[in-house]
Amino acid sequence: MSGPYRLDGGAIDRSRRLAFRFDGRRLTGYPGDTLASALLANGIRLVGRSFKYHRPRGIFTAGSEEPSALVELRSGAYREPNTRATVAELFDGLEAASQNHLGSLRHDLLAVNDLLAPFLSAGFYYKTFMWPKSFWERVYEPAIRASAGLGRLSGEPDPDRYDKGFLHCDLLIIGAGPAGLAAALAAGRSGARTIVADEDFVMGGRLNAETHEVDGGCGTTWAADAVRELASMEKVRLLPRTTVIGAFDHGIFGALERCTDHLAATAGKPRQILWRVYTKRAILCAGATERPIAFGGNDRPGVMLAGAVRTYATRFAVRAGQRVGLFTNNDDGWRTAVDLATKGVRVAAVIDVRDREPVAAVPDARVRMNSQVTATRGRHGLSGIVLATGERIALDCLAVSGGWNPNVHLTCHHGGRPVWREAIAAFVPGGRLPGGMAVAGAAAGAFTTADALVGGHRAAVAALGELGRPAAGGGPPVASDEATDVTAFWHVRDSRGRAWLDLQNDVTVKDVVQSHREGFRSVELLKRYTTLGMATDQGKTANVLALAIVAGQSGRTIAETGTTVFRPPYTPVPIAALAGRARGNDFRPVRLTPGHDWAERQGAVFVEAGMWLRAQWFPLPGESHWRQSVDREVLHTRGSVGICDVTTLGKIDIQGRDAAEFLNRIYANGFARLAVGKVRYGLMLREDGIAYDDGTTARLGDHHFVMTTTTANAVLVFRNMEFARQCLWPGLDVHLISVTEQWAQYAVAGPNSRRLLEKLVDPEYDISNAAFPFMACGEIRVCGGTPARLFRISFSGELAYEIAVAARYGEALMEALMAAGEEFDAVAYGTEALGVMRIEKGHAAGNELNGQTTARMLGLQRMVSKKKDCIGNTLSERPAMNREDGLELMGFTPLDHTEELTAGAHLLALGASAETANDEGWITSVAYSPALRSSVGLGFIKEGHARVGETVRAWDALQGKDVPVEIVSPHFYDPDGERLRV
Amino acid sequence: MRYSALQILKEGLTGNRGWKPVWREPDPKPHYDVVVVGGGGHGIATAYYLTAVHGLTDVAVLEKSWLGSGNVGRNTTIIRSNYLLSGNEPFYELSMRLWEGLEQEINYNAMVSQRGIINLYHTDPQRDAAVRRGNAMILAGAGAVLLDREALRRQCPFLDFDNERFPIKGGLWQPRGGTVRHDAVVWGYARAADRRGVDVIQHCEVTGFDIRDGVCRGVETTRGAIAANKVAVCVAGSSSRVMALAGLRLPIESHVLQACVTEGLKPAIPGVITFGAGHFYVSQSDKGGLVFGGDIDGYNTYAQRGNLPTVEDVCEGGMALMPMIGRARVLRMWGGVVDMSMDGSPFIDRTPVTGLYFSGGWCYGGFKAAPAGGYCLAHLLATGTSHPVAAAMRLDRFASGAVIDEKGMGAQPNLH
Amino acid sequence: MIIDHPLLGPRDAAEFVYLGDASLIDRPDWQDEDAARQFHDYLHVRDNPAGEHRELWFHEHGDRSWLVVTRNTLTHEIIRVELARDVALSLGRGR
Amino acid sequence: MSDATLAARTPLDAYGRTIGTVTLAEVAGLALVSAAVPHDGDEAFAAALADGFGAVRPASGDSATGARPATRVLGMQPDQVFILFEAPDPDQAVPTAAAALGSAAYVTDQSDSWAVLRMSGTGVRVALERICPLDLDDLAFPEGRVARTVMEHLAVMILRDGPDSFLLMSPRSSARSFRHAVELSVENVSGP
Repeated sequence: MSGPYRLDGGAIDRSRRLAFRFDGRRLTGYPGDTLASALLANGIRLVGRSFKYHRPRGIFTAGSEEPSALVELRSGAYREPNTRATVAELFDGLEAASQNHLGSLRHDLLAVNDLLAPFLSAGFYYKTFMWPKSFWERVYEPAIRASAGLGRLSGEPDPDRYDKGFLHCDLLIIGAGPAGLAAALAAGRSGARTIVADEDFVMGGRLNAETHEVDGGCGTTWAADAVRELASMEKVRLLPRTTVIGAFDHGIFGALERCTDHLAATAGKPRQILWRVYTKRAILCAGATERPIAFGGNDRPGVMLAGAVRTYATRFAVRAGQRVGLFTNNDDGWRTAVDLATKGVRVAAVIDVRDREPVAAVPDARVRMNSQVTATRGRHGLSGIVLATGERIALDCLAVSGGWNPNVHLTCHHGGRPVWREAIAAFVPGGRLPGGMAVAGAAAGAFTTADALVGGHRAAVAALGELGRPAAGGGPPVASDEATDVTAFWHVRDSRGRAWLDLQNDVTVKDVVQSHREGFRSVELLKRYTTLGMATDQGKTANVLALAIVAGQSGRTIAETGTTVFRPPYTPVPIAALAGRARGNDFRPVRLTPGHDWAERQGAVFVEAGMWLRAQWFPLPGESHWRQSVDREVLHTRGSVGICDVTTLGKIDIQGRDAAEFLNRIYANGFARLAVGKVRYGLMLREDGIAYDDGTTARLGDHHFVMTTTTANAVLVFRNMEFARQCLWPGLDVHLISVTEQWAQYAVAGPNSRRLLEKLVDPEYDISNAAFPFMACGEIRVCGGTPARLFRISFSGELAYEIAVAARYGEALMEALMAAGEEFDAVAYGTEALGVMRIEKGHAAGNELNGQTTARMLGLQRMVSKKKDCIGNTLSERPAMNREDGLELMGFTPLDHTEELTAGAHLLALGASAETANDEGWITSVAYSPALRSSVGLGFIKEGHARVGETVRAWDALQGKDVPVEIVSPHFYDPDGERLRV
Repeated sequence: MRYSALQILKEGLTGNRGWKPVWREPDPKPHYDVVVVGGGGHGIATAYYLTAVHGLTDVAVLEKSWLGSGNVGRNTTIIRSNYLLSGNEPFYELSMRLWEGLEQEINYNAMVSQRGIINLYHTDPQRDAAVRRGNAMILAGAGAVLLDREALRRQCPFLDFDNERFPIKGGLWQPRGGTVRHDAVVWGYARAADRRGVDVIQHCEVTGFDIRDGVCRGVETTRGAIAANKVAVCVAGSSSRVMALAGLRLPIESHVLQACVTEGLKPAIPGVITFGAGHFYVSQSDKGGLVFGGDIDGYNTYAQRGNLPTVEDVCEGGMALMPMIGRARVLRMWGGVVDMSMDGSPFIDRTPVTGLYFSGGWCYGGFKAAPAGGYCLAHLLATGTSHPVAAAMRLDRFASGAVIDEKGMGAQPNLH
Repeated sequence: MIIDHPLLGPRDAAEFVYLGDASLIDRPDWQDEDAARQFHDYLHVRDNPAGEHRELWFHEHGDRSWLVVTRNTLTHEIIRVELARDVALSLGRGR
Repeated sequence: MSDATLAARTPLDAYGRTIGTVTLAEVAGLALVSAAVPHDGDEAFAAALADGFGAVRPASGDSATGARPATRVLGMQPDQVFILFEAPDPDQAVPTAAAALGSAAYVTDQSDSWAVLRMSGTGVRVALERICPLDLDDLAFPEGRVARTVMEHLAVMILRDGPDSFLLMSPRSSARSFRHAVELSVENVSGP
């Protein structure tokens, strides 16, 4: 024993003391303590403030249902708000602070709210704060927000690591109390793959908190033995400190394992793991949660659940008070009095609402049958109670038991609604359980240890039977039945003062009555109007009580009144745990081209393009602005030769006897008669007729094509082509495989591109203009025998090629190209220069192909063949997509060439007012054209081609610009395409 | 009873015993001028504007469950008018203006809180799209501000600007965007409509339509037949099911949109923030919970629940964007069934059945649209013509090709 | 969710990409007289049942099979999984 | 003509590392060729596979070993297998497969498309538990079983090639993210 609040015994390790701090006070406890038990052991009862009225709050429970004892745990970036002290394992150096107060915990200035309580009743805020109008956001709301909320985030990035994982089993057992352990033993002994998850750090459930006997011995010892046996089984996995948070479809459960929360530091390992557990069967053995009784002043620190008081005494060897009283409507409550008295705790009174003989003898206690508590005394903690008779009893702890509610939450995650069982005055699991789930023990309403053991065993045997696995021999463990008789009793009507239902959100019986009076009669409306059950405990201790009050108000039964809906998670889960590793650089994979390291060595600036990193430009020493680099890359390419990594384009290998016919249906334009050795530009429509992707496809053989797609749409195009192949035309012999990763591909563009390539291409291949004209392709060899593919295509408008080699040679080819290009002053160019040149040429790209544009808008309507079936051609003929006054892709140049255009500017007629009705289009892409020495833009404008030469406004009020622009052809540079055919 | 601070004072001093029911609980009459099916945000707002704007009082709203039990009771409460296309933007701007005067008009504090909404961008193409959108908003009178990194940093210093994967380049800010206490919207409209004589009838499910010779003459319900001159259906989430009772098929799929709320926290996030490179948006409620969500699960469903991978994906986005929220705990995750239309935009239109009107296809944006949705449907019901800002929201637009496809995803509902 | 792939056994739905109503297999004939109307209905108008729904899923992170999954949209229970190619062939789709 | 020859580089630069009881090693020198079976060509393909590689055609999700050195045929898709074999000259991957299979299959080189990592050691399954959604239990995923799945947003082909050995293949472009994801999984489960 140590200190006035410690008892003998308990499951704590007295060989070692743990130092911790609460609100700066240095305190000690033992391994095996929770923060709550350690606080109680130090005589601390006031630990926080309630949400609305800032009333003093203490420790109410001994489990995860705790509504009151919430603290900020740890410090700095590790600070963790709203941590339930009742489940926080004590460790050496633990720091905790109370929360939700202005000033000190004892002298919270916001406690003034409590004095205003008459004006802050249910829904008061819906009825006021409306005048003056502007005051809501400036005055009222900030005040409400500052007062509400509970703990504080640190404001700093969470410094811990998190992980996820996947587990597979025949049988998941949720909860390792008597039912769960009995089930686990049956399953484990049969050899089934079994997982046992329990939220506590010691398995055993109530057996650790009670003085029950199992198999003729101590229940706690039996539990420890069972856990030891299970741990030795190869096919059984025990997951302590693991809460099953939700039941999802098809037997998948989410579970949160707290790996290091009981340690001072994580040692670099994940703090928590989110498990996805794939099960064939699951048995819910989640136990039950005790509920209170509503009476005047029942929120004072020192008023606790009876089972919790018992747990603190038995498991943690802590007396919750020096003079404890009991207020109950059931036999189980008496157990607390008996157990406490046995341990030498002074039980001053037992008050039972039932009119009957006392259930047990409690030495020295005032026993009051057919009696009720109407009020409490005390300021920051309980000092006494008042009975209906006027009798006053001095107490510093009142243990309250209103009966037990089965923890049915997970049974409801698929829409099941619990059903009322009058005999135990509680809801038990109803229909529509998640598939494969059974319920056993107290969670099923079997409240005695004997029933729990038998129920768990039977449920496991039944589940094993369904899986075709015979259970090993042996029956369930044996225990005797305890008395659990209960008489439904919810609310002391003669209460003086407010009677609390939801301790955290400050919802009282009066609030429920008032909201019913105002018409919020459905339980869901009641919840939403009063906020009952919306606190961090989701009403685990409050809801049933409130339902009973509502039922009383409406004259309906509790069964008719029904419950609100339980949703995941069972207990709150950190966002970081749900995110796992995915943050920072690990948020998504990075895709790099084979030439990436080379580009990095050149000092390239990279840009994200989907998952890819692409070189945006290659700054040279002395270039201080990105435009200098980009202009140089463009001018060099147009003047001589440039090389650009285009590996990221999607590439699809298409083979089969019907490959040509297949492509003919995939592309809007014809491909059936493309000659071997030729490339063709292709436009793809969605079935709704919208242009969604473009690219080139080369015919390498009669039955062999290779397609390129845009970087962004590579995956989508492949998916759609597989759909067409498998679902639309399964009779065509065509086969697809992605080769995006297989080939490193470079554009070599500019008047010297052929001369450069001729230096690398093996001599037996003739790539002269005559032998290898514009839109030719072929399989060649380079650098002395390395296989390559060469395509004479051009996105820049220059004489240009794309050359591809197997990815392993990608970096080496880039180096070889640059080395061979030295004599031509070859440049590497990035995506910016690529963009400039394509805009100068009027080629549509992502900003134009944004899923909203038709072939007609792009000026490509003649490509949509009317002579064949292809995806999208029928619906592309819908009238609104072919309006004469429709949008058309045009070029735009500022009248004043020193002005810069901006993408996203809208186009308005000169003199038209800026309103939606006058909106004529918008600028899609802009670039500074070094060739034209002007900013140029592409954009869509109504009836564009008919308006060439007209001046309109490029109106960008967002960036304060309004630029007169001339409508011109979108082909700014070499409009007749002479340069690419030389 | 008019709500005011004075009334609260008076009631507070007399034990709050004098509060009156916010609405009557009438039995349905045999005939109404207009029957509105669906007691959610849109249905109730429609009834309210029928009375308040058009003077029609012989109106009933039929709700199969409790009032506001559909999507108005399970959304993330965001209001905004930051749309791109002319078929949408003026409509949502009308809605925003109605929000701005709502509380004084209906004498109910729905906590319309214009804290602003920021859509982040991470790439140049996203920036270009944001500029186009921002200008479309300014053209429609909605207002928009382009924030560069530094301006953004002043508002939201906690963002991971230099996220190693998708650095933040800036954001498009609509200062007038914000949040509203969602349940209060339906309560406030219902109270105001009730006071003007509308019968708000809960627990009355429509089981069929009385259609003769192509004309809808009323509805059959679990509480008997109710005749009506006009019937309007506003049952987003159940549109296909209810309209099938009238023999109509719709360009709509039903999907589940999940959302999460954390435990209450002291103020940490000022307005609404959406991540441009992941699936995540967040705001903080007046109670202190971080309210967040992302994309729909992506498969057809009528179950009001989703699956874990979507929640994980959303939280991944959250941690990539603002890693300071890691230790905030998700308290509750829930799902609502949404009407996903074929172009991601809604319908407010008459149907091929004379006298039967339809509002639906709100995708996951129905909440913010409730005032304008009600206003425009009331306009159509009362005048027989579409309100100009809703004129494009026609059921036949897929036949004509005049689609309103904000995201450019085409006829694949789960991508909108 | 878990989809019991007819060739591979149970696989997490996260490996799949959802498309929608399996009627998308029944692509109309472009040369029919009322092809425009047929294509409109084919692409846009869905039954969207609350109950059994035949729908297309693509095993993108798996064997690249398109599957027709019959699933109850009220309970998410999966009743049947077929290779979409087999379904298409059985519907008479060919070349 | 240039006298430069092109040097090859593997996706993970011959990476190898042992963490605790798990060894990670890039596997190089293997050719990987996809072979698609023409419509109505199943018999011809089976014959060609037997002749050319000495292997039987595996069902999807299974693999078969062949007569050529280190040959393993992986059943990846209903009408497509991947053939993994030792190839001293990687440029000969497709010619070798094409010569062996003739017109019985459409072959495509995949050798450079995938980073190949062998993960072996007693702790291998515990580490994979953190990223692999598949059940890798002996009964569910015995030796020779192969699957394509997704781990940490990455496509992965996984082949069990020993009691405590798995061959993992993931796209080349994201090989470094893949290596990191696997490394982290091992680190997270290994001793302090």
